Amino acid sequence: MNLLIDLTLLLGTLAIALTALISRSLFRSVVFFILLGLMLAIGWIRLGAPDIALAEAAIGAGITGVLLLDTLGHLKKTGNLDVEESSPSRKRLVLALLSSITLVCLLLWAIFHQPTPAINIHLLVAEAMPDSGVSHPITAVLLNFRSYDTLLEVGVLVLAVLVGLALQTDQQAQDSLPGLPNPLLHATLTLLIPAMIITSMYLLWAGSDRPGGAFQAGAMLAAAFILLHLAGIKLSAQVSHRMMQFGLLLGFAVFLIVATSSLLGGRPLLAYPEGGAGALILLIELALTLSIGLILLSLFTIANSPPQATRTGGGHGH
Amino acid sequence: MTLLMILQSILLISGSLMFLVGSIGLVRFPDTYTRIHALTKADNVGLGLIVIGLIPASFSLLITLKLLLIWLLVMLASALSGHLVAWEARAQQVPLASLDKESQDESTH
Amino acid sequence: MSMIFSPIPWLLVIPLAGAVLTMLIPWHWRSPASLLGILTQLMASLILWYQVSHFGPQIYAMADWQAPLGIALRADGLATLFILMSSVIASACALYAHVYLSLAKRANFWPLLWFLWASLNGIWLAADTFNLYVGLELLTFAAVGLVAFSSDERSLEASIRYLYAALLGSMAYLLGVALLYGAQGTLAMDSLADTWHWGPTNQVAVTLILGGLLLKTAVFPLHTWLPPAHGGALTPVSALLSALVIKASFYILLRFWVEFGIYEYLPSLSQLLGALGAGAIIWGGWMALKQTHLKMVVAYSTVAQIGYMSLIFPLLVSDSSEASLMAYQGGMLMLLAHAFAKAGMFLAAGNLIFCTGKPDLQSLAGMSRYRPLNIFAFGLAGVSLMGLPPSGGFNAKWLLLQSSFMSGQWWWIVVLLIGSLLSAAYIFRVFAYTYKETDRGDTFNRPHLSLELIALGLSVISILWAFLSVWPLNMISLPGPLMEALP
Amino acid sequence: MNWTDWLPLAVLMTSFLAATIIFMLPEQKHILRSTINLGAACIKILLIVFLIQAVLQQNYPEVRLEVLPGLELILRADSLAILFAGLSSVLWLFTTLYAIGYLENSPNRSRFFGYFSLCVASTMGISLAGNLFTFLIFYELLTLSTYPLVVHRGNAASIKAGRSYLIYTLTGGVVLLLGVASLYALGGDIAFGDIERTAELMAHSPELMTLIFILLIAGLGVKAAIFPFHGWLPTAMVAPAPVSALLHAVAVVKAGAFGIVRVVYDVYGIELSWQQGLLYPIAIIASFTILYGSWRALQQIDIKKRLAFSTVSQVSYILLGISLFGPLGTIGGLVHLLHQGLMKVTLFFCAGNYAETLGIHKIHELDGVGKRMPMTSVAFTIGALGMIGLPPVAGFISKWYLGMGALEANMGWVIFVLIGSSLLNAAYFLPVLKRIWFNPQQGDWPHEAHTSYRDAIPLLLIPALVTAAFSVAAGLFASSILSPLGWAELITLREYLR
Amino acid sequence: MDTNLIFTLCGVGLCGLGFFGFIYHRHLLRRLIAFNLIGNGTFLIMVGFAQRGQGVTDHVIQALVLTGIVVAVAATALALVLIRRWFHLKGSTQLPEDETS
Repeated sequence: MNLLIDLTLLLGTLAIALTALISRSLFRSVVFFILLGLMLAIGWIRLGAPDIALAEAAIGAGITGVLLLDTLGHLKKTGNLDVEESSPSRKRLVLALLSSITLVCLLLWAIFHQPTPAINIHLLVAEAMPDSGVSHPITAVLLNFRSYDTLLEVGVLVLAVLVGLALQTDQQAQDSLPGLPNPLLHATLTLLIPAMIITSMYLLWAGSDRPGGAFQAGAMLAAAFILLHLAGIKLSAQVSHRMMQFGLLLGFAVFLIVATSSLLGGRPLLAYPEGGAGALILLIELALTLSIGLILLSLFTIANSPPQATRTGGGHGH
Repeated sequence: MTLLMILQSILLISGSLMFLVGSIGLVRFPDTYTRIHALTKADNVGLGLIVIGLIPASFSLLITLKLLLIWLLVMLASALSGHLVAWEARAQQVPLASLDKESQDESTH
Repeated sequence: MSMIFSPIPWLLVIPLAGAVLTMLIPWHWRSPASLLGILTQLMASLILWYQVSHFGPQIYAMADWQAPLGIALRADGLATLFILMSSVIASACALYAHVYLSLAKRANFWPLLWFLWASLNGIWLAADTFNLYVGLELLTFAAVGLVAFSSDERSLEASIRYLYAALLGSMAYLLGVALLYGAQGTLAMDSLADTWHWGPTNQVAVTLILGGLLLKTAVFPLHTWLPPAHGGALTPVSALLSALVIKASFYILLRFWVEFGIYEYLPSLSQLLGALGAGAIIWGGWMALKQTHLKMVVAYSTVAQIGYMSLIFPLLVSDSSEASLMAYQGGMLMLLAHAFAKAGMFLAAGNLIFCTGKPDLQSLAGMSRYRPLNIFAFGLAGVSLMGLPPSGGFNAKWLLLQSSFMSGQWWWIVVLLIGSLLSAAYIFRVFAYTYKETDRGDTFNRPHLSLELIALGLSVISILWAFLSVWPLNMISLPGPLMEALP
Repeated sequence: MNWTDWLPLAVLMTSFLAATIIFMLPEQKHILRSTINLGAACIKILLIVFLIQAVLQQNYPEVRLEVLPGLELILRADSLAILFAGLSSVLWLFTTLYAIGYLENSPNRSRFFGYFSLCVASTMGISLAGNLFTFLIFYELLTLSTYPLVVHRGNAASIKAGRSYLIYTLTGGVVLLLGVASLYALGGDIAFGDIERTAELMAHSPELMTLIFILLIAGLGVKAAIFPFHGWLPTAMVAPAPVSALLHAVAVVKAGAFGIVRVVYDVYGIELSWQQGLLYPIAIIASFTILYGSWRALQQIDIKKRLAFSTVSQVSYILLGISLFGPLGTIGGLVHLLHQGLMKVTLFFCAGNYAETLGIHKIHELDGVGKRMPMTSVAFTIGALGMIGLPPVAGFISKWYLGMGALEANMGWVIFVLIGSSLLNAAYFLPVLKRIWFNPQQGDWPHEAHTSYRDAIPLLLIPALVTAAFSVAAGLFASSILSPLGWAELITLREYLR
Repeated sequence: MDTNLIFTLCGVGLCGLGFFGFIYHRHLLRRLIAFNLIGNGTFLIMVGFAQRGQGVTDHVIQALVLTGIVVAVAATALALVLIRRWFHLKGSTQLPEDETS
């Protein structure tokens, strides 16, 4: 029975992916791509990875999907959606086919000759769990054992926003998208948004012993923000630019401060003090959730806002 | 197989059927407004049946509440999105499918 | 030695904190704060150099979890040298940018630079395959951001091309890492090396990792994204990209190549990499010769120089351990000399373009007469790139030549020598333009003296390596995982 | 370490520092620049005098720096090094004087004198190099620092000449690099004079060592302008006269010839080279180049071009001397290294004077110039007669020793080469002299400069006269130990006939 | 055939499809979608392959995939910012062909 489900998922996923790739209509491609994310979320459950399923649904399908759809809308508005694409050449087709077939063959060869791993890292995880300050192993890995990776990863998120912001000249770039002045929408949102925020906090809280955590919670928060944004309630208009920036950086900064404070105590970077791990992880996650929510929102609004006027000059200025 | 399980099965199957019906409606109905109708109605009922069918499997109050909450939220969301789509469609003056055309469609069957 | 005195965490924390701070504080405070940060970075690098050369390599367990559960950082001789190198060059480029960019541009430049710097230090020190992935992504984003910085059409196109290539490269790398993890259950480089098992899985993993890194390093024929990105960016950015950023993926490639013993197991692959290097030398040199824009000449020269560095891969494979050591030393010296020379050359080229106001070679006429300091800086860097003595480039080429002789791979000698002639051709072509006399008189702009001096300083260092090469070579030959894995 | 050990480095650094300072000087500071130039030249001569003293006492100052593991940069003053360094430093002084006069009121002097000093610094490095690696470094540095001098004028012709110069010399450099690198790969760091080591290698792998020998000579032969590789020299004539003087008389061609001397005597050893039959081909190529250069010189109508082909021919005398196994041949070759330098620099100075003062570039324009510019013409005559080999000018001594050396080495045919070339020399110089002194002036001078002097201005005239005087003195006082001949004998006795 | 293997194979398929699309297409958005397919495939392989080897649920690799997903969304967003500026400036949805290759 399970095999059947797995196989169905396998075939379904591949079929959807193929459609997303070769569909003539770009809109259809994007929709199928989002659909793929949802299929994969089920797949992740099957793989025993509910955390990833949550993240995939919220971030992979949700945020990425919204970003792509929004870009499509932009293209449509500027009349570029239906611009006839110069169709790829035959040479390209052959090249693409050959290389992807090679890749698949290589991967299959590799996968069917998998040796037994010499190191069983889950044993090490199990052994170290009591000292990690949390009871959910994934949170332990993300925010304790391999917290350095996570620190850099949050850096990547901040950096993406930073690059986006750097490309805007006008600091208060006005949003081109008018909100929907629909009374029912606003009324429902007043109900939905608190529910979303509560869910987000729940996900965050659950992260210490169950699937959930800062990233999923942050994505949830971002979804709420984006909904508000689409409804015409601009967060950037509500708070000052400065506050917004502060919020964006809060998670990274708190993480960094906690990381560095251990140095001052004579311990390695990112090492939590005896017994304080749980509390500090929660603190970091709380800050991260807010920041990730804002970062994902900003990524959406930056892509959304009208680009600056074209300037050709270099950056030389004395 | 207990009676409860039979009941559950019936509920789940009919829920799935409702989804199927909704999907067929989505494909078959002639215009935006009728499609919304098919989608939201059928899906809400389908989800409701499935949720009810799943409740006895847990025997836990918390999970029961969660399942009901899910149903509630999805209903809210689909009602809202259905409304928004229709609203936007009307704003853009998407035409209604004419009755004639509908009858023609039916007659071809 | 207590942990608190180790500069390793500070080498990461300071740039990351610098990035956060420079995003938050007002515009006109960003430069002073950054200059302070640069000073501390230089100091931290020097302390690390002192510690490593006196007390030997350091292992640093992040968050107090030992690898393979946690993430370890390693500062061996090679890593330390690279940290010093990137500190000096990044500082120079930062100072240059401080003068070169307008206040508004500068405000956004600083956080990007700090992220770039953090990721570079992270990569030099990393000893964990997945950590390297995150580091590479951080580096890519910062670099793409810097390329797109001037936000005109050309740089935008270049940055998109760059981003797509880099993303594909990282994904291939990650796929390789996934296979390695599946086969061996660990991500830490040391434990991977200890439990290495040459099965199909590892072979495919290595292929993917190599492919990804070659793409990111812009090894011929995967180099097409590089010239527009490096040639189209703002001058200090071009310098950073060519001098440091491409070195990061090359560095990882080298570490994998040696520490996992790839060169022993797949000798034919090493010849293939060498052949790609040869292709890069010749194609890059030829394309540089055909360019009409100054910065594109310099950018294509980077393609060719990457080729020289790739010759290290076949030359490491040798019966004679002396030849292998020489290849390693020669390759690293080449990388070091190129970093300084290319940074100096890009900055000098930027100055020249600022002087003439036009990016093409034709308008350089009269430069040698009116702006001799810039031409001199360009020339000194050129000497090192051509591999003419006295320069670091020559010493490196000498070592590679010696290594080729000793390992009997004479065909690389031919490549090296043809490459030298080609690079001489495209560099002297630029010179010929600058020596042309014009009758328009001195109507050129005059860059700030500090801009000229920074370019000159970097070029002079690339020359000085001719006399100081023993020092970096001893440094990289300090015992460490890489040295132990050499034959 | 003895204080004299620092002398070689000091000799190198004087011109190097002068170059650095001159680069930094603003264009207008002419007097300061000239002072630095001349001061450095004088200091260098003084330092060379100290070195001569040390070498006479059998003390060979030496500095070393490890640049790569197991590879050293060696600066060492042995007697051969002093020979070349002495020549260069003396000629540098006079060429500098001449150049100051020549470039008066022309632009880009800061750049010119900077590279000029750098050029001399590299020549010093070449002469004082203590192993092939060091030699190679300065040899390439010389290429680099002469390029800006060749293209100095910045017109299309000079840029084209610069390109051809680079193509020849850089390719030569690559061949030389290949030779040196393979020698080092085979035998490690071999200091000059360590010929036992080479003998071992030769015994071990004779074919490879022969191949390396060919590579080295071919690489060096480009700069020494031996027959198939001489093409760059006449083209490079577009450069200003002081550059031609320096390039042809001293720096570049001599660096090549000097390198061949080093390879034959100090790397392979003259006996080994002779035994392996490596010298005979050199003798043949040198003889051919001598005749060919003279033949081509005869066909030129441009003064500087004729002088350039004369150089092609004359430098091969040095190679001929080297290839004659025996003390007399060696002495002949070495002494010609100096003599040719003195005489040819005189000739180029004079050619420059004619061009600067009267705008004369072609030979037929020289008619009657002897009356207008008698002093310059006297100097020119001395140089020309020396080239032909008439006593008492120095050229005679070289040819005499070469002839004796040929007999000693049982290569009698070389005598015929010498006679033939002397005849050709006479054929292309005597008509020129006849035009200068005996033909009447034909119309106006092409482009007469307006100065208060009848002859060339003193800054141009004096260097020419002094070098002419040196050429004669080198012949007249040949028996002194400090004369070129005396020093060449000293070298031969001390180093090569142990 | 266990679940891990099936999803690993699913990952291989996605990687292959994505790689094909990334090379074949010239439209920047399509290439971005293709990149995301490769990404998703890679994540599936990471977890599926590792868990197949380890034989149990592997939390370390799951945590890494979480990191990977976040990085991928950041990359997508960054690419979209650039692409939209490119659309705006050039009115084109693809990059010009290379003159050189």
